[in-house]
Amino acid sequence: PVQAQEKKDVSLAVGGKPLLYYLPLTIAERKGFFKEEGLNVEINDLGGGSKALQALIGGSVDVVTGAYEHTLRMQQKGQDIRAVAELGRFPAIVIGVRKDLADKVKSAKDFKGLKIGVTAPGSSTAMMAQYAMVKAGLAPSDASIIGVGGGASAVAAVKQGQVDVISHLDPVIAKLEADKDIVTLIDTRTEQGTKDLFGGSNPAAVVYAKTDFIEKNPETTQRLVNAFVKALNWIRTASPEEIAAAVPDEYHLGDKGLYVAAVKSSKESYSRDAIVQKAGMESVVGMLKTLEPEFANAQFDTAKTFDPRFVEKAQKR
Amino acid sequence: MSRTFLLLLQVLVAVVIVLLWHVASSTGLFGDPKTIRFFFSTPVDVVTRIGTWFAGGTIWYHLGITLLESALAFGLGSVGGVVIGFWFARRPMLAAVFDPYVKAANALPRVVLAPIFALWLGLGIWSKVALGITLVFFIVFFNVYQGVKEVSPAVLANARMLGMNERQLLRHVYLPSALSWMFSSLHTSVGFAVVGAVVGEYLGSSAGLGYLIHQAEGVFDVTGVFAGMFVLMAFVILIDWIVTKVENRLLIWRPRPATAAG
Amino acid sequence: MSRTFLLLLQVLVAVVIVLLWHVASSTGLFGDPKTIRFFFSTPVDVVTRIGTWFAGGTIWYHLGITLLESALAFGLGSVGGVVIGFWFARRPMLAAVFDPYVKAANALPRVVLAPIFALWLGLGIWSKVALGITLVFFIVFFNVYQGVKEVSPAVLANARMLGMNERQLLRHVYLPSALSWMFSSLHTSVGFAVVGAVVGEYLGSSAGLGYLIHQAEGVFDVTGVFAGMFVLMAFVILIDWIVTKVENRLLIWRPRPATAAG
Amino acid sequence: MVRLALVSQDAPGARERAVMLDGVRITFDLAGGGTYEAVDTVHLAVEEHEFVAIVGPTGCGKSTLLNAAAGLLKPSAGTVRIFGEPLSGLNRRAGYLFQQDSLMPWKTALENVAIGLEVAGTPAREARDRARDWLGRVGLGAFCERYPHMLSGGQRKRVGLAQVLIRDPKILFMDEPFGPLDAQTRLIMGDLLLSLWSTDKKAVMFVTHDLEEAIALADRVVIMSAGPAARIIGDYRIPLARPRDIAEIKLDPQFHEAHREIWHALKEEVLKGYRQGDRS
Amino acid sequence: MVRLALVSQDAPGARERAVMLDGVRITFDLAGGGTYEAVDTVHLAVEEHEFVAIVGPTGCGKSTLLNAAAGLLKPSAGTVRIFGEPLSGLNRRAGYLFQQDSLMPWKTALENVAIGLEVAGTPAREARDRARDWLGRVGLGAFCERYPHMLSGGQRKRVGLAQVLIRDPKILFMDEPFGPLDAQTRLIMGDLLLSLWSTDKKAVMFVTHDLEEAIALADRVVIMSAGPAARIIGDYRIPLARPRDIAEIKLDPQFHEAHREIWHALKEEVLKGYRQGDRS
Ligand SMILES: Nc1ncnc2c1ncn2[C@@H]1O[C@H](COP(=O)(O)OP(=O)(O)OP(=O)(O)O)[C@@H](O)[C@H]1O
Ligand SMILES: Nc1ncnc2c1ncn2[C@@H]1O[C@H](COP(=O)(O)OP(=O)(O)OP(=O)(O)O)[C@@H](O)[C@H]1O
Ligand SMILES: [Mg+2]
Ligand SMILES: [Mg+2]
Repeated sequence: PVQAQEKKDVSLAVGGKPLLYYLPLTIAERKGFFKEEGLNVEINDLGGGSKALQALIGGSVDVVTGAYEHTLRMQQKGQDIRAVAELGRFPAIVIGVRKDLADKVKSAKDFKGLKIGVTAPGSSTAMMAQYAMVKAGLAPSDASIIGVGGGASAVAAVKQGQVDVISHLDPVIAKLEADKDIVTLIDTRTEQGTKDLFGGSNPAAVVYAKTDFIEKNPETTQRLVNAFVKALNWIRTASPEEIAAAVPDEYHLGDKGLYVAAVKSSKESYSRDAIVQKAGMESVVGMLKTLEPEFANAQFDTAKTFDPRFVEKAQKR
Repeated sequence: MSRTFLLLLQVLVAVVIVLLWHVASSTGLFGDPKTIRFFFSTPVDVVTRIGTWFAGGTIWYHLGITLLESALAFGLGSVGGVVIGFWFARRPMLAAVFDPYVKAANALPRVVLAPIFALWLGLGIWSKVALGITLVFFIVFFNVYQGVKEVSPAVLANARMLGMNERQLLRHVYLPSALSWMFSSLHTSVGFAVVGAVVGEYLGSSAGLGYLIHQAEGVFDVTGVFAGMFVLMAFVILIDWIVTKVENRLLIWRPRPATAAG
Repeated sequence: MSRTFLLLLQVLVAVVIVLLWHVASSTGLFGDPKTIRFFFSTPVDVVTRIGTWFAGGTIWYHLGITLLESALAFGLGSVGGVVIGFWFARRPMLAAVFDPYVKAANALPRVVLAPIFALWLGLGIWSKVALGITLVFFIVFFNVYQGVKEVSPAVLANARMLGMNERQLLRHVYLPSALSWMFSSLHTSVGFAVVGAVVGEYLGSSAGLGYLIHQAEGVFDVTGVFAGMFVLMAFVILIDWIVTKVENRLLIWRPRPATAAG
Repeated sequence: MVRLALVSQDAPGARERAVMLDGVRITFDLAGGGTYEAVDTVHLAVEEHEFVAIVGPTGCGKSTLLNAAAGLLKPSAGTVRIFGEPLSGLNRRAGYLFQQDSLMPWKTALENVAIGLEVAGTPAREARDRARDWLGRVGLGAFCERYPHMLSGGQRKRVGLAQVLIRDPKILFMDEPFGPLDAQTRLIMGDLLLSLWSTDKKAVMFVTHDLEEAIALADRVVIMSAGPAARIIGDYRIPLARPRDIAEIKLDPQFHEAHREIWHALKEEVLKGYRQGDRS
Repeated sequence: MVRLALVSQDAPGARERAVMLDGVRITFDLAGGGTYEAVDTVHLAVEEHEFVAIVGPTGCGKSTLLNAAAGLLKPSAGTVRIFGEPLSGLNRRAGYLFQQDSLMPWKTALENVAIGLEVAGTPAREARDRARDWLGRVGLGAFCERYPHMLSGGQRKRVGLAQVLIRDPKILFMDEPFGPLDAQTRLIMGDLLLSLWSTDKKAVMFVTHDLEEAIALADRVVIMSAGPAARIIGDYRIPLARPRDIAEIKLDPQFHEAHREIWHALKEEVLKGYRQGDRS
């Protein structure tokens, strides 16, 4: 029986909507999947993933598309937040080294004393770079972490040689690859790269909301998840060119070819079934425990970070 | 100097800047034009983009939002600055006690405040207005505070002897005397009001010029960034022109540089 | 009013604020304390964190970087503002031509400029200094520009008749006359210099208070954010105190509120 | 002419005193530290409806004394009494025409004159009408709409005069009100002042450098010694009859006698003050 | 005493003219639109080593005329010639003592006086020494370190006097220089001025409201009519011998004759000006 819809207007926050990381959101919006579900979604673009989360906690928005890791962190802060659908199964972060250093720096082992550019200190790009170093037997503080921002400034930092290594996302990586400025060392946009680093999948972007909201608005949540599942399915079957055609022209990085190439390399990272795998959760928990001393002895209840009911229902249709 | 000549010179400056930009982004004179285009776009592209925006009409909506936010920030911030500035200037005790706190508050990085405003005021226009106010307020406040203290002692003594009470002194002496200070700060703060609104939008919103610029920045759409900035500038010049008109009207009593009629 | 009494009152204000904060973050009086803690942390935690920072000693390095950046931004920005302000005020033609461009430049959102500065000046301290300068410069500039125009016509005419050339007028008339305007703008811009530096660090850097705050923010460590802000504020109050000292020294000639000795 | 004993007004049964400076001393703090004793222990009483002129060498402390009586300056010692009550804060019953320019530059002549009435609650229209009338009386009917910087020195002074007189205060302090006026205009303004003063009980303290003017206008002429630590060194009652025609009074032999005597006393003081200025 | 024909100085062989106002007219723009014709077609020549006093009713345009001669105000018509050359821009050979306060408030009395020498390149130490000396001459030796707001009106004026005189300009414009001074100090300052003037060839234009002072000091007394459109309506040569003792000269019968004649001419004008002020 179709339940009555509790809420028609939903406000959603995202930290950097045009990023490929959040492609399913743009597709759901542009392809009209929200509308099909009878939802009116207002998308607020915030300065970063953490700002989006703050907006959720503060009650300014209902749902967020953001990193899965947030749900774990919030659990430690006593905030009850749950993911309802997975959008990206791999982090889609790439660690590359500047071309002129490529013959010296072959893996994370060689990062000692280098300058690593990340989107921002404390962000997931920074954490992944540090995680790679820890796995390679170094300490997280053996390299200096430099925030270089998200857009053109990150490209500038590499081009001008101000950082030696960069841990970043598309489109910065796509641009640097296209200009042949970096050599990729670790590529978590692919299954292989993610497996090499984490030993399995590692959930990245998810849709999450306060548990309160989910409980009070099950039908609205269901419809949201339906829309995202539709978008994921659409992405799986579409060609990179079709995807490029579906997003606004402004997203094309000033060069459609570049965008298509970026989509192609990221395509594998989008979630297949929108379900966060148990192994993936453990992998993220492992990373947190490794990198953050305050979490080293913390107890995480991963079952409380993801609510699979909605996805399962959506898949059944 | 005639108005047309002045205008001509002003346009000339713009032409020179655009020309330099054009040369830099299309020839190798100032470095690799491809890199320059990546960071600065080209004048033609930017103009085309602005044209498309205005032709398409969606820009009006964003412009309207930003305008509203800036106007509110400017209005509330400067009224607040004027009122508190006067109040502090007339209550030296109060001013002395709160002085360090005002100074400290002025040093808070507004970017960090954004989440707090979002918490209190939501993601609608009010959090942006608040951000704008935090910039405008301090600029106006410090100037008004100083302006009130600069009142000529002779004029003040005379006004007091004429029987003015505190309120009348404010209206007839302090306010007119501090006007040029106020206007000086208003010229600065027109720009800052817009900056506040745009930064607020940039940090989190669903509409406005800052939103457009942020969108464009994330995907290397420098053309969009510059187009947004130019629209913004045009629009600040407009507001400032209005402020100047009001200023000239209110400060009509001032001696102009002494020359007799021709 | 004695200095001790004043200090007492000032401390009282701080105590009240901290108390309110403490109550808000530990009881349900102002809403859910968990949410309040999420956004504001608690006084005890913040103090503990600041203690740890200073005990650990690493904070000095970050503080030093930020101090250096702010001082450079403040120094260069205000010298620039003073020089250009004077220059424009004394060359009305020049001022008229560039007026719209200055106003427009003042309206550029500094956050958007950050990548361009990073491109030109790298990720070291200079891009942060540049960002600070773009804030300080305009505040000082507009005030100096106005301050020069406010010189008493009688004093100016007298000075000219005494044979002063343009440079001497600047030194003996315009500069001292505009001093109170300058200092007013300096009080505002001390804060803004720091804001510029911190925002610059926030947008991309490897050290400084802004870096610390940003890092804390990324991992939802509000305690760190607030600890950073408090260190920042303490430090601005200090710089401002120095500015005030210099001001009092330089403006010794002003009439104080008229009272004879007791 | 009667040379009065200093502070001779202590006699009982005297008219009520409008202004009473009782042992007033004024010391200024100097910027570089140190103090400057401007006025030393002055006793001076001005009765209701008395016109007192104060003359003295430049820089002796005349303006300072008026400032103290107006409540703008707190004496370092002594008290100021206004109609018997010790003054604290501003003297609200007095009008004060300052020595230096003090019109509000952002108001026209008319607005400057009208403001005193307006702040006291007179409706704006009536205040303006009366102000226009007053500007006419000081010879500036055609200059109502001028801002102060568009007026000559003497015109500004006259606007100031109208500004003070229109409020009709019980006590008038005037610090060289006719300084920048030509002789003829001085006479006209003097007449104006006297006629106002005589129709209404007003106490006037009038500072001037023109001894003839002082004698022609005043009931008493007070002479101050040269500073620092200026004191009152002469207090002369002027026995000329009222009403006076100040243009013609100079022909009166009594006038001449008064003038000669006071002039003599004054001259000494001025020379003394002049020499004193040279010492450090 | 010789009543001069207006602009009678056109005769050839005359001494070189320091200041020559040739058909100068001055019209002000008013804030609300409209204009005010202050001075109408004035011809006036001041020769080297000539002391010209200008008297006239308040607001007639005396200060305006000095401003034009100093190059601070561009005449609407006519030319100003300084030593034969048309003046454009500031009159660099003149010193000007303004009617209103115009000391630099951020400089002490000493610094204010010394600055004129310093900007001309005198070493600071020497400039200060000479300034201290000058302050002594105007009776303010003890007030060197005072900022202007700590001085009385008359003291400020005297600092201004020293400020102008120390530079020893070839042409002196003085606008009511002795206004806020007592009679005795006036005499002393007048003596000072005359002695400076006579040791050195100086052209002086001296505005005053005190006709006696004008006659005592000047070679010529020029009378202006009341404004608007003020003109020169009298130009009297004073035949008193030099050097003069200005304290005693008032006893000279020639002085009295001159005074009576000029006073008569002036009185009419003042009354006219007074009535005119009433018209719109
Ligand atoms: N703020 C002050 N600080 C120090 N000294 C002052 C201050 N104000 C006035 N004086 C001194 O006090 C003395 C008296 O000043 P006051 O203005 O009363 O003189 P005055 O009699 O009005 O002289 P004048 O006729 O020149 O106006 C002067 O010597 C003056 O230098
Ligand atoms: N800026 C101005 N705009 C309009 N009118 C002015 C301006 N300056 C002066 N006037 C007018 O010009 C006339 C002459 O002024 P001026 O100051 O020369 O008079 P004055 O002869 O010096 O008078 P006083 O003896 O009172 O100083 C006055 O009527 C005055 O109102
Ligand atoms: Mg005085
Ligand atoms: Mg004058």
